[in-house]
Amino acid sequence: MAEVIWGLATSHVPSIGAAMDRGKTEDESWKDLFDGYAPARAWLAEHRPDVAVVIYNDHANGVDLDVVPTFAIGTSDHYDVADEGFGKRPVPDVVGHPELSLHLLESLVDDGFDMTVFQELDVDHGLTVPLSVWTPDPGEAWPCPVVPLLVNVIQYPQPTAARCYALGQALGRAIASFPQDLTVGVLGTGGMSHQLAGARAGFINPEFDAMFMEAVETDPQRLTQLSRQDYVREAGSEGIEMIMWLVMRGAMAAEVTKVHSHYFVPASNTAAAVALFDNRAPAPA
Amino acid sequence: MAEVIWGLATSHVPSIGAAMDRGKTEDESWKDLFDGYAPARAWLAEHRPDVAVVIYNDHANGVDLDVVPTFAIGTSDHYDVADEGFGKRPVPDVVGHPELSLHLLESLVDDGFDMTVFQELDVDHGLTVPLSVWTPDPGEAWPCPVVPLLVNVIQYPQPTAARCYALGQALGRAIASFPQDLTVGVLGTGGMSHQLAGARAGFINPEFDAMFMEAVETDPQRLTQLSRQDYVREAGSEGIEMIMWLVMRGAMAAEVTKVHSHYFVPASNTAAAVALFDNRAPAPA
Amino acid sequence: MNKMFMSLRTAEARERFTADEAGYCASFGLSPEQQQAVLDRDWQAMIDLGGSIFYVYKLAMMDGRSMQYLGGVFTGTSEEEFLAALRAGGRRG
Amino acid sequence: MNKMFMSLRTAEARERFTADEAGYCASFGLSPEQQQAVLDRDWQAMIDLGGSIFYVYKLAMMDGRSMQYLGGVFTGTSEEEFLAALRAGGRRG
Ligand SMILES: [Fe+3]
Ligand SMILES: [Fe+3]
Repeated sequence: MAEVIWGLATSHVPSIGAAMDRGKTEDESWKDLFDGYAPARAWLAEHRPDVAVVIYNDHANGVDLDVVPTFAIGTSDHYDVADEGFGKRPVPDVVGHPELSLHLLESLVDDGFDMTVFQELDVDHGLTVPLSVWTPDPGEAWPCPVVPLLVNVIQYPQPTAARCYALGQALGRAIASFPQDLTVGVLGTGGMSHQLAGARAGFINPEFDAMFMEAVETDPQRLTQLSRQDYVREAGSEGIEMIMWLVMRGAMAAEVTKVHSHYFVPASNTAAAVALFDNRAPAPA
Repeated sequence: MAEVIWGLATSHVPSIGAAMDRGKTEDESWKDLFDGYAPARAWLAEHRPDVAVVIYNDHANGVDLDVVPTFAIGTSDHYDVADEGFGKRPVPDVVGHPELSLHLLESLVDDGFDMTVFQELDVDHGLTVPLSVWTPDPGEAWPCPVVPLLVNVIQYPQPTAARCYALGQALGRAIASFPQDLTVGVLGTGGMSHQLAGARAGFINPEFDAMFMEAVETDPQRLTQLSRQDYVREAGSEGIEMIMWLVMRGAMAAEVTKVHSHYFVPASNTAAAVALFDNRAPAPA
Repeated sequence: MNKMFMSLRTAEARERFTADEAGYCASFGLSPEQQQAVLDRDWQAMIDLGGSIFYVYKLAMMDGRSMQYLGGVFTGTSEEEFLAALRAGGRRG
Repeated sequence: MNKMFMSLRTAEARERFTADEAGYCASFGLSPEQQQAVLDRDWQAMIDLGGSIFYVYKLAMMDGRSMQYLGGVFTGTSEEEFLAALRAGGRRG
């Protein structure tokens, strides 16, 4: 059986990737963010999984805008890095894991989740920036193959937080039933509070973010009680993408151990955060 | 509130449309099928709804093959008839009902169904042949606007029969909660038993079809107990599309009144059927 | 290969295909075996090499071939025999 | 309009757009108001006329405009003021 060994929640703001691609991580406006990544990166380098499942959303780069799936999964052996309008990011293309993808697809559909399948997919910053947060210098290849799992967070009606958490729980069961022995890292991406357009552009809500950060570790059920409108009001119209952290959290054990977390304002127009959780049972006292 | 007034189950074999488009409905090989439609057509002509929801599958005509949604809904005000490889069928394009589409989408997502949205969509024989079965001579326009609801029945893993029936029940609730007073007809399409490729090509199973026809009226729950493999074995690899009848049935009342049904072999390589159910409560005795 | 069949939905693509079948196949990256199956109209081989029936049928339609003709090919009988079996109530088993 | 912004993902499309903005807009069926908003770089009007921020931002990127610049436009402040507000912890309310 496959086993989730860790969960990593991280923002996927394009400018975090751009700061890395352009060597600006020591600049005054970025240094604290990247310093905050260091402990997580060090731990992750010691705990490389066989496969990673990345929960993210496309931003009108890899998916045609006339098709909006609530939940989708890639089943390819290769995902090109998308050209988002200024050329491709200088990072490796993403290698897939079709066997795990197809197993997860079958399990999730049988479990009543109405997945859309992408047999081909270009992946945008929503997926590649989290990989960069994890692995700043991938060289020729990312640390392991990836299964992309997409959530509609940009067009009304987004799935409810409760449905996202339920998807995560089903994902956890599906991973556990994979016949091969594999270690799996799960990445939940997006957030934290932010709003890009409208009169509330620039909105950031550190109290909500702190509550969310604490609850996602210790009481994720509480976060499933919040409605779509609650998220938009409290976290901003784009901050609702934090519901993707709940998919990651649902795939983990009831009790997890926080390895490290860090909160930073602003990354571009957003509050950015990283939170890393060890999913292995704590050693008995 | 909107109200489902009838449900129509019908095959959507392209050759049924072709026989009508080419004036062959009186030919020896087709006459019995079209004679069998007559009572249903006469009743339907007397019971025109304000909107129709058509549950169907695309056959690699309107949807790119690298994207396979389990359940999808169209939200457009207009759906072009697809060119399936031999020019468009000489039938009207389909007018949409975006208000009802968006209401159904919101209700279904809130109810835990992970719909994919098609903001644009060309519709193939899976949708237009059932409209022709209903209305042989539409003239300039079909009888009413349409909401297309798509189900993946052609690529493994298809949704389970139980999930399709549950979607139908959620669809019924969603229709009932629409704020305007509208009458709605629901069409479940596909079937009956058939297999197009492989050593079992030409497979037809009239006993299974008869059981299904009876149970879909009186005991649909029984049909939800059958697995994907049961359907493929008993109804053929393409006969599994009968699970779309269960979506229609789920949207109707527990007790329905059969107006008419007819079974015919062969329409192209399939067993074809029509079954029309009145959803209005029977007049008290 | 399915992508190539799918592309045949437009009249313009059908013309380009007819004008140069091998070149058209090559532009979609078909393997030599797949291309040979298409050029030979080896329907069983197209299915065996990953073609899905709904896509393969688009090529058959261009050739004026019916689904009954394909049924005959898949079951090793003639189109007439296959059709007769359907008219007699379909094949069982 | 979103479809037009979406098309700007390829370098070739960006070149065609730059060569003839009005013609490019027309080929995507933009309304006169939408086309004017694009030509005038009236970002608020683009949003008001149905543009989604992720699509509109593709045009802004082509112009070398940042999301902070757009934030200033939407909130009626300068890019510097908007950025200062973010640096001070973001806007509340
Ligand atoms: Fe995002
Ligand atoms: Fe079909």
